Amino acid sequence: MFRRYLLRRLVHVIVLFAGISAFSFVLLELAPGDFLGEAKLNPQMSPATLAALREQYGLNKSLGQKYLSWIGSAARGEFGISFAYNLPVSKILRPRVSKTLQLTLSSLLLSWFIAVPLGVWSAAAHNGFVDRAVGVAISALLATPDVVLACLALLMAVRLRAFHSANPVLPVAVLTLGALPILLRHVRAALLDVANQPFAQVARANGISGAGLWFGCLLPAAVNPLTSLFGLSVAGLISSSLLVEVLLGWPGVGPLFVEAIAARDFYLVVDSVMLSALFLSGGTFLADILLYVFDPRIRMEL
Amino acid sequence: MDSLNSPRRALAVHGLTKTYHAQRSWLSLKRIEFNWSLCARSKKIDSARMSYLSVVHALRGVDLELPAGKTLAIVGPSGSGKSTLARCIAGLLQPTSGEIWFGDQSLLPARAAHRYVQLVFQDPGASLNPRFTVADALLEPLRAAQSSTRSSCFSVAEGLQQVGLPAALANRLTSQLSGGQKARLAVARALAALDPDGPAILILDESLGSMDLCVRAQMINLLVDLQDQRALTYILISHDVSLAAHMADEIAVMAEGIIVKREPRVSWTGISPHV
Amino acid sequence: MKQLVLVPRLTTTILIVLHVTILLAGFLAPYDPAMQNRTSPLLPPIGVHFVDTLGVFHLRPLVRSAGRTPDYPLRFFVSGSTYRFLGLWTFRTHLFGVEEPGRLFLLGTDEFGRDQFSRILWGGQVSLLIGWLATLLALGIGLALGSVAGFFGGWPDAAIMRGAELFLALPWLYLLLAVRAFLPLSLPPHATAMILTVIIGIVGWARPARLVRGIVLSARERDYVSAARGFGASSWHLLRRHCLPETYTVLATQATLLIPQFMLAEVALSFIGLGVGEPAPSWGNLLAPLRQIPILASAWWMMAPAMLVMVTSWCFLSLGDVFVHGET
Amino acid sequence: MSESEILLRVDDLSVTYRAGETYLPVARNLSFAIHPGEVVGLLGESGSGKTTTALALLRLLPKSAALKGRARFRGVELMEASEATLQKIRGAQISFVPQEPLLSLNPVIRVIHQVSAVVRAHTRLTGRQCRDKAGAALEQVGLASERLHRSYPHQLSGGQRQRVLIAQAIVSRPSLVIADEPTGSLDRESEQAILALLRSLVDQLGASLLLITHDPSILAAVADRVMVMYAGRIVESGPQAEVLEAPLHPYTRGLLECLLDTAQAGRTPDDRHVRAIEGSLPDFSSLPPGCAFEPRCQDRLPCCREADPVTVLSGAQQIACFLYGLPQ
Repeated sequence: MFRRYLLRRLVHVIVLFAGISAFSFVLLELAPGDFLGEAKLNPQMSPATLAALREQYGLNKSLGQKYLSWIGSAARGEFGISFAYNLPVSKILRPRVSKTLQLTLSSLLLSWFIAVPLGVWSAAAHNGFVDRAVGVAISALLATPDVVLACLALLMAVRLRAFHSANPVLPVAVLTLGALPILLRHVRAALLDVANQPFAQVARANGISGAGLWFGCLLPAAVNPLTSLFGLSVAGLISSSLLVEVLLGWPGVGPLFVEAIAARDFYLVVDSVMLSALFLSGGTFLADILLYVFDPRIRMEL
Repeated sequence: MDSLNSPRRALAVHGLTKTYHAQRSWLSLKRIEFNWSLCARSKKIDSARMSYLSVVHALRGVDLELPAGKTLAIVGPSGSGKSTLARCIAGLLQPTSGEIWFGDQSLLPARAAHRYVQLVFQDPGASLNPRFTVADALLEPLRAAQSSTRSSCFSVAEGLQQVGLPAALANRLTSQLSGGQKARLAVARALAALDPDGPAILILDESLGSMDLCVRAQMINLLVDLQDQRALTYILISHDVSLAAHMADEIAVMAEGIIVKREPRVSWTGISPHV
Repeated sequence: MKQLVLVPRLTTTILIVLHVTILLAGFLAPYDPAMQNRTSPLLPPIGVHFVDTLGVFHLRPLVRSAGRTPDYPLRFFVSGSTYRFLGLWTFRTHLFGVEEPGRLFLLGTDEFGRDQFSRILWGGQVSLLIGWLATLLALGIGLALGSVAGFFGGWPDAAIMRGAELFLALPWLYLLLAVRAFLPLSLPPHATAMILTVIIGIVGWARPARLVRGIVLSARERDYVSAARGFGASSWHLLRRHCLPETYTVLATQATLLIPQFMLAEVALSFIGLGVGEPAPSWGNLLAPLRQIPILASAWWMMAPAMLVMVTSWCFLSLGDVFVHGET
Repeated sequence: MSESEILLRVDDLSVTYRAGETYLPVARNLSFAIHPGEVVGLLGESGSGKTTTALALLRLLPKSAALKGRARFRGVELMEASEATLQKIRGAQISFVPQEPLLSLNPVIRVIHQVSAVVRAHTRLTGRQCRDKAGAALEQVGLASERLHRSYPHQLSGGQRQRVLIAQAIVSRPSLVIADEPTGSLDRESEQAILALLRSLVDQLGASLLLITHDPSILAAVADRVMVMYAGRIVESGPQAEVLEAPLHPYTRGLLECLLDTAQAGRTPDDRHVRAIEGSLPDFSSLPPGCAFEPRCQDRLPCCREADPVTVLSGAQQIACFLYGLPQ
């Protein structure tokens, strides 16, 4: 039963990936100008060498041929050749992927391990002092754009000179603070929604209270809405990780992606987009597994 | 059983079948985003269990005849197809096969059915949009059917008075009414949708089931009076046999999608309430 | 409930005041946003004082001049650089100003010596416009596609939801940049602003569409919709009278979430250098120089737009809270 | 029944809901007593305040409800008890069987664990011992098979879910069980089975049962004493035989006449009208000054309109109606 569920979700993700790759190929193909755009203006570059370069980079192949050649090279594990670096894209991306994963995974775990207990606690102390304090903190943090957080972190780094760019603490802190408010707000809302259900009142009437009620009875029932939130938070994290990497100079996929866009490095852009989608699909896949494990109604459905 | 084929045969149903196929393409796994507030309001969790089975034969060939002005009660355990039959006759569900005749007019396809047959739902409160005022709810059938002729001569006050509701309720929200008032408004709305002068059928799908005793008693009296005034034909769906024995001229028993027994009321008074 | 009623009145007044000032940017801003003063880049804010360099108190506020030249009294309703109001009428009067060669930089200047205070006001027009229009676009598409998918089901539902999944499978900033790369990098600023709005709106339709679909799907199952079908109501009648009204509160809540989120999207794009191009002022453009550490460390007044963005976002978000509480 | 033997004495209990400016006196000056091992039926239409009374005893009403009066249970004053003492009483000494079996069980936890959670809340036993006690309780209510114990609520039928709720209520051997319409949403067969089960369990435990329902025919088989409630007041109470066979209060009489089998007696076969009480329940926000039933009462007296009747003793029954004692 579980295997069938995994198989279906896997097929779903693969179909999704085919869609994304086609989508980004078509999108970037339509982009006016290409890698050799600037080279044309360069007076020393003779038209002949220009044409040879275009041929070598395969820029004048039709969209279909490009897509097929890309899939061919993907099968070989190269995922296309980057024009700027003249290297297979996979070689360029591998070190950067581990850097980005290091950032996103740690801030994902950190933000969830803070958000769930604090969210449950503030829901339990509904309208108490704690709840109001958390509420004010949430709305203040929520209104602060990641950009500003990154700048403040940068300022602190400069002033204290303690953090050189290889130290992940600062980016992780910025990412976690960026993701925390949305999670806290959703966890609290989901818990309050469950706490108003009839079975919560019956549990109270049976004398179940405190941690046993909130963590033993209400939190498992709130898992379903929270797992769809998990996918959302992964998407948010990846986006803000791009920003934070660019601003704090963290050598992840982000800066490479922005650079590739400016340079119109076709395959590098496509692969970065695919990579970000891979992270996100991994997150939603994990969310589906969590849902399967925690919500018996889903298990029974198959 | 000569009393049945009186000259004006109101309703005739022949060989009615209805099968549900639960299609589930293996690719699109429905992500069950469980929203608590929606689920609590819908309260129809049990019907969801039916979707686990791949093919459900709700009706397996029902034949039915009902003279005008009479009341037929259909009883049977839950899942015997009573509601499905009611919804097919009322035009809310398209049967897989079979015919439904009202006098000499066929009610299939279901477009024209609403002028001759109306259904009052199990929970009258849920069949009224909480955002509507009482007047909106009452006028909706006329507005929906865009029959400007009838809506001009229909007065809300008279429609409410016909079911014993004070005209002052007209601009209150339907959610502010009590259980009994909602049931009366649902009946008034059904009457507004029917042809004022022609013969008509009102189907009560377990509408009296979950009511308080007094409210139900008042509703029974209202329905009996209406039947005398407007020569209505009732189909009463219920799992409560004592209610059926009291209200109906005839009682039909359904099980697994077909009518297994059908006798006039007089022969039912003696037996115990269990089917 | 008393405490809740207070918050929205406070936030709505702030928002209205903010929107009016941004609308009257031309009139309130002393200088033209694009006017550069090569002589005074990165000047800290010049204060307005009542006591002049000689220690004499004046009722009329004045700007102290550096050393020799006399102080410059503040004039009101001065005629200065021309500007267009709503792009229709051109005016010359500004609310306040100082005669030449005095300079009034309430919030200092940026690295090209342009008056930050004026640029913030004019920049607000671009950022708020992007926020509002992109939200309207996203919610419009979301409502249309969501209700069609939710109400009719079958293949339109499958097609629209697969499309939404495609958009939701990509982190929004990667998708935004990929789509932004679709554009030639050098475009006139106002054209980029308009195209950015369309892109951000198009990228953001998936989430509202799914929410609307969920609501319309559950509304469609309600008894009062089956009853209305029983009266021979058309699909449009059912959708308009029963299903859509259920979505309005959710759309309002989404709007209060999306407007700040789309404004911040523009700020993020500008930070990466793919936002509204120079020299057009937008809150993103104003914050972009902060990427260079020397400016970040020294020019503290350059953070002013960030404060404004935060206040605006906070007001929109707390409005959203009221809807959510109002709902439950 | 001497004073010391009373399990629960309620004196002048009133519950008033505050919705904005309107006050809803849902329960007004309730006074009754429950003796150990006694089955007391609380009969009333929906909206007469019976569920509110039950929840008031367990102090589970929302904050918007104001509680007055006293309820003494085995030496503990429930209305002043602290939350800590209440938690020890709820589920252990007073337990509650809710109305909606569909929504009253946690859908994501196995039934065996939901029952053992109640045991764990009141004892220091280990997980295994709690599960054994829970298993025993489930067997006691007729769910013997291990497969049922490990199943989830949505896999069980309405009747089985109701049995799980009853198991939760009796697992820590309470001395008072409050059942709010336990058979409300069940069909005929499982209704009789659940009632028989409740009665036998209560006798085995030597506990007393407060059975709340709107259907008098349920009480005929199970209840020792019956209290009839109308618009927040107990209008009549007494032994079940007298109250159901020879009701004194006009409302009780009208209510019992609505029963179909009694209404049928003495009517011509084709006249299907039934005797019913005219009018509808009064609105709590605007209760008439006198007896709440006065507008609908056939044998009303002029004095019924001015004052609220006081409960007087008439034989074994207590009745609040001027027919049985004019005001001094």
